[in-house]
Amino acid sequence: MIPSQIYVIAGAGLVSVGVFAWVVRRHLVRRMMGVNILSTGVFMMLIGGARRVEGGPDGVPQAMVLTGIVVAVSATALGLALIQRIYDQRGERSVEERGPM
Amino acid sequence: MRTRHIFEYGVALASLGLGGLVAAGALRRRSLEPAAGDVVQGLLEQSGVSSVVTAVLLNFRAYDTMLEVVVLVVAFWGAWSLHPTEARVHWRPSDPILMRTVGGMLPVLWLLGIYLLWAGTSRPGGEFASGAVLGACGVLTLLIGERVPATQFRPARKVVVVVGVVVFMVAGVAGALSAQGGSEVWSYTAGEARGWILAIEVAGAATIAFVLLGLFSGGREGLDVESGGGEAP
Amino acid sequence: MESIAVVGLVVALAFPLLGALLSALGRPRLALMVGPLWAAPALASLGVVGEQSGRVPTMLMEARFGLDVTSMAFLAVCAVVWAMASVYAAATMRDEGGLRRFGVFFFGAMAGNFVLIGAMDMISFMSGFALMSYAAYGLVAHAMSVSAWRAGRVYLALTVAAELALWAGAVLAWSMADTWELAEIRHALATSEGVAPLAIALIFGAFGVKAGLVPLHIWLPLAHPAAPTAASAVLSAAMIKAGVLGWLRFLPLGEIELPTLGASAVMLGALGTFGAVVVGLLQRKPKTILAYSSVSQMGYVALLIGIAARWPSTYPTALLAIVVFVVHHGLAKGALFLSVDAAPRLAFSGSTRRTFISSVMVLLPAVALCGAPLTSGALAKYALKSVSHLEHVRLPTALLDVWLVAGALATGVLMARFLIVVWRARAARDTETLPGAGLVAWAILATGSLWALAILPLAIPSKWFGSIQTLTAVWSALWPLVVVAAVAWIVTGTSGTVLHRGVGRVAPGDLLGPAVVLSLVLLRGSNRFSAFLERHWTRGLARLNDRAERIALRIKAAPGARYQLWARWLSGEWLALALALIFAAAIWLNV
Amino acid sequence: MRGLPLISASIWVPLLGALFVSLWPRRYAARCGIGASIASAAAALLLVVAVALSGPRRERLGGWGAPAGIELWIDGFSALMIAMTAVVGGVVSVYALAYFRAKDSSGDPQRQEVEGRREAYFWRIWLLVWAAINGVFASADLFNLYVTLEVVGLGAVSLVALAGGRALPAAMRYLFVTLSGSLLYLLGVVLIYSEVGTLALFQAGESLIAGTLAQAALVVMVVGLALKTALFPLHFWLPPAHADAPAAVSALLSALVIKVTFYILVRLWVVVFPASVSQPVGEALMLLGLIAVIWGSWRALRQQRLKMLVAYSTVAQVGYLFLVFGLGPRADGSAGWQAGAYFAISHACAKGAMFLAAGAIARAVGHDQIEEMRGVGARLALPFFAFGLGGISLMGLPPSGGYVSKWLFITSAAATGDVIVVIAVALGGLLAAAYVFRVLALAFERAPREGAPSLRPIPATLGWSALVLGAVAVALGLAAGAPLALLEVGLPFGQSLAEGVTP
Repeated sequence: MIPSQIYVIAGAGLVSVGVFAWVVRRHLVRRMMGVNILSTGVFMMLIGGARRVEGGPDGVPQAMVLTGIVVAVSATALGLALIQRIYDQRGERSVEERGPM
Repeated sequence: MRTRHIFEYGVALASLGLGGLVAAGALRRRSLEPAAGDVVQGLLEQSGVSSVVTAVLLNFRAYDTMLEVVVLVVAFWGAWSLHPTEARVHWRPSDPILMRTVGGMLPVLWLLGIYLLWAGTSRPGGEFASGAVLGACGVLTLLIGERVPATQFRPARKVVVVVGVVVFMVAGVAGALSAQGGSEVWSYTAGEARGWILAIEVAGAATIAFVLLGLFSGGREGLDVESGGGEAP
Repeated sequence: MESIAVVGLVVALAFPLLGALLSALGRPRLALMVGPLWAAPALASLGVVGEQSGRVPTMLMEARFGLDVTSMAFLAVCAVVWAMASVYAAATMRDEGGLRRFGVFFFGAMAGNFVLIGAMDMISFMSGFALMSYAAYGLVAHAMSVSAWRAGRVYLALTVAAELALWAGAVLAWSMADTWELAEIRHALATSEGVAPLAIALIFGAFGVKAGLVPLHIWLPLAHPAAPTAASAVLSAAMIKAGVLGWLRFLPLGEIELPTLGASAVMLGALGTFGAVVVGLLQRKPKTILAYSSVSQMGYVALLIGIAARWPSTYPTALLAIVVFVVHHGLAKGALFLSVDAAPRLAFSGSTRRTFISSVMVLLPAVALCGAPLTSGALAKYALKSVSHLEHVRLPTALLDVWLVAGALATGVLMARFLIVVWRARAARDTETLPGAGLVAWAILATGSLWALAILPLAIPSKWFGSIQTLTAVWSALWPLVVVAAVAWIVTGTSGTVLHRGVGRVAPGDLLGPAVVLSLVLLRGSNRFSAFLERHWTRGLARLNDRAERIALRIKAAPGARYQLWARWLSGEWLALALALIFAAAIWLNV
Repeated sequence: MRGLPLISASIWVPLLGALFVSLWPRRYAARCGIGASIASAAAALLLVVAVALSGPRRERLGGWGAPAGIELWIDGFSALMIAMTAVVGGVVSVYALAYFRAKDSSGDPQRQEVEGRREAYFWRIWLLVWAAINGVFASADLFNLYVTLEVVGLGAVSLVALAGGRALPAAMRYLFVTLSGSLLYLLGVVLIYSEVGTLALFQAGESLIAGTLAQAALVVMVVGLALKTALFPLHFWLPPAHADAPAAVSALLSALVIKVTFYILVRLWVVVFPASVSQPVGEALMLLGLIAVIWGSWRALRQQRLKMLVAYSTVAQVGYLFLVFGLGPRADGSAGWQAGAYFAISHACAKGAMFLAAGAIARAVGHDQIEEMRGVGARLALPFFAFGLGGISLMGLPPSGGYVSKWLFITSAAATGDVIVVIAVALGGLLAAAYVFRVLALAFERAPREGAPSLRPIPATLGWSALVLGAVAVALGLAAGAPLALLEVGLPFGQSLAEGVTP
């Protein structure tokens, strides 16, 4: 098993974990973390699946991962700001999603 | 409780199924025709920088990178539009160890950030790494209860948020004007490219650092701890 | 060159929309006052465009517009009626009644009516039809009184039902013809097997609603009295005719024999012709009486359609007769509706001369409707007769003759009843005088049954025209009138006749009440039946249901977890996961 | 004209507008914003006219060209979508001018502060979203689509959250959906890149072959994008997000943001995925679309709140969009695809008009409970008329855009023999008639009761801009020729598509 395949399999595993958390968890911060894990898995698959170019790594997927990380950071920040706002508004300790909306 | 467990096991199985599907797809034998990466490698001479990643980020796929700064700006505006009525976290620089450690680290971090910016053209580094480090500097500064320089001037804040995108666009227009055939944006020669890329990197790092700092403060009024009021950037 | 003319035609037909715009911008009275201006391009196109058609490629997926003899006659009469009604509305309507709203809906319906007349493809026709029908809702419900709302609701319900039926029929017809051209549609309906009868039935019923075909006419007697006078004039004189044109345009008349359609159209037409007269006699309001008269007159058209459907070779003659009928009825009925409001206004001013003028102007269209000699009515009657006497029509001639005579008598009696009601209303009403413009508009329509004789020869065989001028023809047209006058004299003179006792016993919209009652009875019956079932047969089931409900309650009452879980099941991201696996399985199973 | 970077301009003008708005003090936000909106609409329409006159356009950003650089590509389909964005966006901007300005005049300083902030942020975020929407329609690069999609998604979430209150949980859920949806899309991009080694849309389509990898990529991309488009079982997030957002935002979300992911899905279907892989999924999507039509309409009929009704109606209308994946590949020619594209634009105008009208009505009445609107129709004739105009298009009555597109759907379904599609489309129209008339009948039922609460005065702009969109929805039926001709430019759904792009 060559190293890139390890990355791919680990990335797929992270995708599974992220999707699981996204579906099952109710706590908003946990769900946010689930989405983050999902994105990490995707980036790992990107790196692992990147082609080996003569004389060095393939630059395109690396640049894509950088871009993807910034997007994920922005989305996480927006999500956390929203969560904090919901927390302020409800004035209670729980930040769980409730019921069918 | 049993239903809950069944549900969770089911979802876990299904998630694994999805992961398995994706992994099975990705592990198939790949055709090894020339990829975009090879093409980029071949064109590296014309891009004006020697680092492949920086060349891709700031020249070949500069449009993506500009949009990525736009994503940051959107998230920043989105977070700041939420206008919490009061900051719930009280910031007390109570911890002497924190103050001492951070106080010692900050100048080094500043230097590191600026070095990363400079190194970006030839080595790993560049505006994102630099911006992240500089943003972290700002966050640490806030944590020990100090002000981040220049952030209490509203016009300055407004300009810093948009400058990363604006310089990108200026570079694009300049490229379009100087292009030989056609007028595609960002199409400058290798000689001009280097200067523009440097300008984009400096402006981009400033925007990224400031936006990250702003996102950390999460739309609480003012970036500095003491002053409560003030308008959004 | 041709296409320029056709585009010009479309613009001319849609021209009234400018009137709607002007009304919307706050000058409704001005817009209504210059009503003839909005109708003028349509009238001018009769001469300029003439008998041709062509495509307008950018509009509505290759629309085809054009004129032929039939639509030219329809367009002429509709344009005149709309223009005059518009002037009349401007002269008589008050400001506080939402004139702006009225103007918008009025001109919208006018544009729709014109467009559908010029349309040569299905989609344009249906578009114009829909615009007219829905804008007319605004006219019906204009007064915003309880009765107007009710009339509007009934109108809207039937219109939507008709629209859906038309849509379904059109889709079926399209699937057979594979084109939107109406000529092709007719041909396809004639030649193809299978669902063609269903399409024909749907289309016939859909346009029957607009044309006041008998069980579908129930909106007419409610809508006409509710609408303002000018609006009810155009409703009856112009918009009803759109249903007739729809029949002519969509149904494969004259191409194949349609026995079922023929028989039902003849029967419904007969029912309408006489039944509407009987119900109309028992009404109090003049406009309701006129509405029933329209239903009755449309019965004749349905009769003609039925004959043409049963015996295709009669179609050319029947078509001419329908054209004559439409022109004649449009002008006369428009004038009569205006006179409901205009005659008392004119007579109120007191002078004998004016009373005389108003009497003449009420009387003229009324007797024309009864088929008085030397009016368009006589021509219409002759046209009817010449169709029914064609040798292909294999019905006993005597029966048809008796029917025609009886029909004329019935119409006469109804008109007499109308004249009496209007005459009685003359003094009872506190009303202002009639402005000059209103008088002119009324007069133009009221004399329509005379001047129509001057323009109709363009469209019909000269034989018909000559034969109504003979002495015998004059006499045969005159004697029913005399009889009617005598009957009217007797009926009004003696009190306590059957008629007097019956008046007011039948509510306008005759079948509507029974239909509602019937449905209520059915509903109650089904309720009782279900109660019965429940008592005797579903006890066990009910017990089961109770148990399930208790369980559900317990789950809901359980604090936290279980209810949360249910909620999660009902709205879940897990569905995305499930969907992904299902898709993967679908691909896998397929390959 | 040929050489000008018009595509970039259509993206840069709103982007620059957003940055420009943010630089001024808050009280100038609306003025700058409306100016930027007009400029953006003008830039977009210039591009559309250029495409209509001189054929499809391409820009190689940076002069590199695929696969090293990013290419922008505009053909008839994307031009039509950009025109839709310009029209709806322009009208909604005018509406927003009055909507955010007139909200509160009570003089409470804190409240005014909140309102002012909301207005300022609306303009800058909306202009960014506009730029990103144009960016999606113009993009011919898989990864670039992801980034623009994220700008649209995060911007839309922020716009929903502007309403505050109960919109916040809705926005939160929307954020999770939009994030995971685009991450699933990105996962597909990753798989495709590892196989074909390029991110250019059309090149990827040429070299991707059917196999496990294509299957996996198709599945994750379809699920991610269907999630973001709110296809039937995945629609749970849409009604609260669309109904609780400010009215101008609801209109933008329902009219434009939904279409963005639909557009990407159609492009992927036509260009990238081999037919043997996508066919069974396409039919499954069509089936889900049919269920969505019935289910969404039914739910809409049962709603108590006006905006919720309109939002569920969007769920139903999304179902129509997904019919193309079953009909499009099978129908001969491109009638099925054209039906979908035409439905998208007419739905954008109709639904925009309905949300704007609903917002105006809710502003005047003070809430949006349908039962309480008994008899207010006469006094709010303008917005209710606009609502009805939009409803005409939803019902598919002639002459409206909805009519034309449903007609195209039915004809292509009849050509392939899908009777069930014909029935469902007709039934959906009937149900749409039921829920539209339910509102209208109640509003116009009778004169308002005695003691009914008085209506607040609303700016006339609210009603008129809703009316303009409704009129456009109807006009799309009257003048169907020009948009359908535009759809043919560059043969977006034709066989020769790939050749047309890579010379």
